[in-house]
Amino acid sequence: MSDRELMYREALREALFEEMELNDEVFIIGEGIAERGGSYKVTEGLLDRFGAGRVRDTPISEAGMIGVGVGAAIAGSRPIVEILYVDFAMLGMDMIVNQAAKFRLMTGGKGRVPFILRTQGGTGGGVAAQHSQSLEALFYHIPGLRVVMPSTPADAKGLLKYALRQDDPVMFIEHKHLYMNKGHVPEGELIIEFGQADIKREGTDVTLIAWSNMVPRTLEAAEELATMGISAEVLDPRTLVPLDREAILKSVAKTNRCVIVQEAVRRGGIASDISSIIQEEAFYDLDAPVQIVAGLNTPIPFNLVLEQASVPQKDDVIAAVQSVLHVDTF
Amino acid sequence: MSDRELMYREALREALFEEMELNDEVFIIGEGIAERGGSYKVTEGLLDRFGAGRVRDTPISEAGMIGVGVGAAIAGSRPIVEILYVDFAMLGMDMIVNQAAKFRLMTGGKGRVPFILRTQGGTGGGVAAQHSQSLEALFYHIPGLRVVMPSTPADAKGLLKYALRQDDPVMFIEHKHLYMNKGHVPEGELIIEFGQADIKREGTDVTLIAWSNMVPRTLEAAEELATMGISAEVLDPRTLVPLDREAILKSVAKTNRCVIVQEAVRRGGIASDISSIIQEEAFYDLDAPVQIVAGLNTPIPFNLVLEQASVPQKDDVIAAVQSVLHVDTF
Amino acid sequence: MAKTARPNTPSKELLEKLFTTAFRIRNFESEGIKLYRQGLVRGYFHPYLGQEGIATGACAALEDRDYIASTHRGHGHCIAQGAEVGGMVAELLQKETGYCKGYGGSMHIADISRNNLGANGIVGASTPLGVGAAMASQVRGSDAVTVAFSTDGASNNGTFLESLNLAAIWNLNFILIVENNQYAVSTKLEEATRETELYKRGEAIGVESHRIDGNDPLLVYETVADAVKKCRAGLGPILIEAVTFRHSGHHVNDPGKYMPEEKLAYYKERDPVDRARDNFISMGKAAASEVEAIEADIKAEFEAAVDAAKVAGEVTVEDFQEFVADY
Amino acid sequence: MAKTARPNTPSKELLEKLFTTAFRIRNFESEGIKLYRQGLVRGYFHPYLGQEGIATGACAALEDRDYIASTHRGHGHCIAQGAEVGGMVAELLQKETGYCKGYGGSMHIADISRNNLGANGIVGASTPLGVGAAMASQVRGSDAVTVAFSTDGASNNGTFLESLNLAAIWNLNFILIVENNQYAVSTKLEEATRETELYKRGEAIGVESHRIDGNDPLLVYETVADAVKKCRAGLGPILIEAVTFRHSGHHVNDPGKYMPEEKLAYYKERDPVDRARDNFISMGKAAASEVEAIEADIKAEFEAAVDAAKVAGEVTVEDFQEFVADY
Ligand SMILES: Cc1ncc(C[n+]2csc(CCOP(=O)(O)OP(=O)(O)O)c2C)c(N)n1
Ligand SMILES: Cc1ncc(C[n+]2csc(CCOP(=O)(O)OP(=O)(O)O)c2C)c(N)n1
Ligand SMILES: [Mg+2]
Ligand SMILES: [Mg+2]
Repeated sequence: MSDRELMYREALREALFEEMELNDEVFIIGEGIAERGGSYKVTEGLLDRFGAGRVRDTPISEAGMIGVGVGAAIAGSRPIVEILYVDFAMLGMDMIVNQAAKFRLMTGGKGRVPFILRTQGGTGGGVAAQHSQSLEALFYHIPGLRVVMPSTPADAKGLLKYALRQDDPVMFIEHKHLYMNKGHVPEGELIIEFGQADIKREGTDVTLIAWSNMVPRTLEAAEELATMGISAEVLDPRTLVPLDREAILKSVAKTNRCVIVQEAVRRGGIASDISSIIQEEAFYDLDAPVQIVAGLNTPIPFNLVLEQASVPQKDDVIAAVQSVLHVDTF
Repeated sequence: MSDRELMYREALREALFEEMELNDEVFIIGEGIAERGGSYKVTEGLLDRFGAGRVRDTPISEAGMIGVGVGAAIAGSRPIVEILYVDFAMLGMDMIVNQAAKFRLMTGGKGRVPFILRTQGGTGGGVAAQHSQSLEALFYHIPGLRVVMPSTPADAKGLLKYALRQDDPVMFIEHKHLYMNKGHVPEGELIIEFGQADIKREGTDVTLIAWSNMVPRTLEAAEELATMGISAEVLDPRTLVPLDREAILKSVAKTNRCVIVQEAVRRGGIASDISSIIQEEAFYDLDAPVQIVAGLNTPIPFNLVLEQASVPQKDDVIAAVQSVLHVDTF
Repeated sequence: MAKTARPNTPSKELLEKLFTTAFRIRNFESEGIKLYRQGLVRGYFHPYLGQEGIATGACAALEDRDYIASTHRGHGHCIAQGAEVGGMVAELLQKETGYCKGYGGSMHIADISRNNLGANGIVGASTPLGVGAAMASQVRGSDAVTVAFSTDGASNNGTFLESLNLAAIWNLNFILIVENNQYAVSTKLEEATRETELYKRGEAIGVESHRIDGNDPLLVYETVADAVKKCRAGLGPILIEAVTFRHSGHHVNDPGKYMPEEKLAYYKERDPVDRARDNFISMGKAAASEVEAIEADIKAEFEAAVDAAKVAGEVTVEDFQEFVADY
Repeated sequence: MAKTARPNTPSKELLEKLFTTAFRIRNFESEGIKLYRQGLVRGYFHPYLGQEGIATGACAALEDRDYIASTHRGHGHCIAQGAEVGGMVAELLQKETGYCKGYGGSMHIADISRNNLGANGIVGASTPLGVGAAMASQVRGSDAVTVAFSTDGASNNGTFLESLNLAAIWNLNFILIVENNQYAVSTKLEEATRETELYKRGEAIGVESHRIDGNDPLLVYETVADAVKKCRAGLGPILIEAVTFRHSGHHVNDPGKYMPEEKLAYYKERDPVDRARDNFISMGKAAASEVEAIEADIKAEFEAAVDAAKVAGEVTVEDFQEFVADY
């Protein structure tokens, strides 16, 4: 029982089933999510179980869909709007930035917006510049939003369930590469509060911070580093907002070295922000500068070789770790 | 003659007049920019001089306006789209992020997008959460865009003229507080290339990096610091993309201490990125951690006292400088 | 598609309500502008002067469970939906006792407790937000109706098409009121679109749509009441284009010189507050003394609100920092 | 508002062009799908099978100076606008010799040199981009026309309203062709909107609008030719809703089970490529041998393109890094 393995997408679906069962205010809308069950099959079966009132297909109207979700949340529902690719969230950016994120403050706290935007991002399989972006940094910079990026099936389930029980707008960003990944998901209630990083692997020589699809990749790098006698700790913040600063600073205080691995482009990414926090608050803990391994500053090209060259690979992580470990011998 | 003083808005207008005179492909559209001359009078007189073909008022259709500008640029024009508040650029975010920024790469370099989005941001006078944002970090994170934020009349003129002669999409972000500021603008041709920081004040003890409306505020702080015997260098990158990393690293190598002053909220701002660059590339030059003075992580409230408390003030800069100067005595 | 027939004789109670609301809005705006000129109100202030008939008539047709969504010109909607002038004045004066603790101001004013989704600084935002509230009602099996107040300017924005279309395919209890005051700041509607009869955009996507005189509070009431009835019977959404005109510039500091004098005179002749008063007197057989008493009460209420707001507590930076600690 | 009258007898040259283009698209898609199934093409591939009549007819009505803007289903537009199959196949195969150096792929394919603003992965984007090109032409005093190909799905997106309205107020030389294939992936148009006659949305904002059979290449040609003439005379923009149907699923890997068989059969009976061929033979008096020669040439051209692409140079990471150095 406790060895139950689920795919990431199955874990998400389970969270949706459980929460929709518990709370009639939860509903979900999106393109092709009802009859077709969604492009990644996350919403399969929901229509049959909860009916066409609470599970609805939409036209291609991202701004409208997001706006409707935000309005419904203000009116007390717990809507989930699925946007096929995070790239398309740009069409509803006004509703995210100027409405969802602002409403609570603009009403002096009297209004809340328990709205969830579920989407997926990242590179994969040559879907090119408009379907491959990692845009979490855009939401991270907007106060009032929560930014959640689970890397494992269990995290996906627990965080989605928590998202549906708290009162602020959540950008829940999945990754196209993770849906088929399997992992242990305990039976029964599983709720993961926001703001709690998870140490995916313990280590003593260097802290590797990664989220979403970079977590499995970084864990692979850590395995290989282990064979080289390097003990890497892998920390997954799981939620970027709120960010578990304490866990990060604690790990860095232990290892004195840090590499941040991010699929998004280097310039202006969340890694830069985490790096700036570490150096402001743990400057004297550091034996080497924090290194960032991130995407190239480029839109993602179609060509698969270039696509791969545009985002961090296992070897990039290993090279960065070697560099922070040897840097003080320069 | 060489002592000629212009207001920021006059300098912008002069740039527009000169470039529209020189190049028939330059045109400008926006809400109330033609007959009314624009909310900040930047476009006053353009309609009379260049006619209704090249100076057009638009309906309230931000996404459409930006899209039309991008399409016109692809077709070889040099359009300027004025968006009243940078906050409203969120309505056209898809066209900025998924079209303007991507087109050159998606066409293998065969297409270019010499599109300019002129807008203004920042706090001022209680215009509240949806009219006060500093959103440059969002554009900074999207490869393919140029991000320009002049702080003086001369920079405004020279950079806008350069923007109209290069071939990539430019987010040209003015500040509502700067339009009436006066400054020296030389007669005759004035072109400022992108990627060249300007040292607005020389100093030896600490490097202060600031842009847009934070430049005059930081200069005031520097003056006051001077009376306390502290020599602050004030560096204005002027263009955030491309960023003059060399100038920044050179200044920090000289002063060994750095404070970055940013009106935008702290989390995920450009200051974090600059900080991460400095610590990655100049770790051993630093005698103290880079400090960031930035906006609170909050939407801007209406109340004027709170508005002021939400963004960096002169005293915040002074306090930060004192802290980086004394920090190594801890 | 103008509606003209008067289905029932209106009750005196209704006529009194319409007049009271219209006058309360008129007084709030005229006096509010004075406060602005005294420097007591900052930021933007878009007066609803001249358009009072629309909010007044529409909200009178709603029940407590119904929702509204409002615009940047939102004081009138807020008042018509039952907000108290005290909380509104305090909000404009940035006080802690304001509806939004002074964090919102004119452009975001709302009494959330009265199912008002708020004024909004983004032109066009009221429509999707309102459709969202209507969707929430439908999902929870309520027959509550949502009225989104919107504008001629917003009709050229993509949100108009997207959200009204969503309301249509889902048969939501949603009423979109397009307040066509014929201008967006200084831009004439004829310059913003070829087809200035905006209700046609509803028809083109299969939505029952009407165009009415927005300066007639009773007609607005009747049209909206009818639309509410249809919505509750599952026949929503419905679009109502209410033609009107501002009595002043776009915002307090706009002299509005671009507005032709004859046109202004024409609409002032059809002043919605005067009409509400006339109706109250003629159809409601109200005595002059009744009218005077109402007006006096409303004026006193406003003055009391100002007095209270002036001495109300200031918000503090410490409270604010605590408020945003989890941002 | 369907158009039916045939104004002139079409020339053999025109009929040959229509057939050649339609067949080239058909062959490109059928053979391209095979390459996809062999694993030689990656990413998305949205076949234009069944819709060839629209791009074929429309682009035949354009001059060299005119522009087009295209969709995610863009191979047909690219071919009809004169792109060479060699550069297109190479693009799909991610080769340096591709029109976009292999950086773009199917969803961004374009021969920019032929005034094609490109295929686009964002549904709805072709309309504003196309209006922009039309605006550029107007500003520079050119009478060039821009045709934006768009979709039924995009008609429910805000860009539709905003950009067509801009084209209208500025009388741009802009033609919006809504390819109504009645589906957006598996979502039926009737589920996406109440009013499935999409041309009415153009009329509602004062734009001359037509609805025609998109499977009739000659009718498409005539309608677009007429619209082009009107545009050049200052009477633009014009909307043309061209009704059609896909012959396959939404993309290569979609079996399209949701498409009713009878409907598919109905439209296959009205196959645009067959019609172009029939017209060429019957109206153009083309001999069977002429037709065969054209088909054989087109097939050979495609095969040569595949052979060339297979041996063409690979893009290198070094070149790419240099390309993006200033990003
Ligand atoms: C999306 C957006 N664009 C521009 C503005 C700036 N703006 C504020 S009010 C206004 C005019 C609005 O006209 P209309 O929508 O007709 O409403 P009215 O002011 O006439 O009530 C404009 C352009 C805005 N607030 N939001
Ligand atoms: C803005 C946006 N939303 C969603 C998608 C995902 N998507 C790609 S094609 C498609 C269906 C498009 O249908 P339609 O617009 O009718 O064009 P068709 O595929 O029928 O040619 C969808 C939903 C997208 N590419 N862009
Ligand atoms: Mg108006
Ligand atoms: Mg379709």
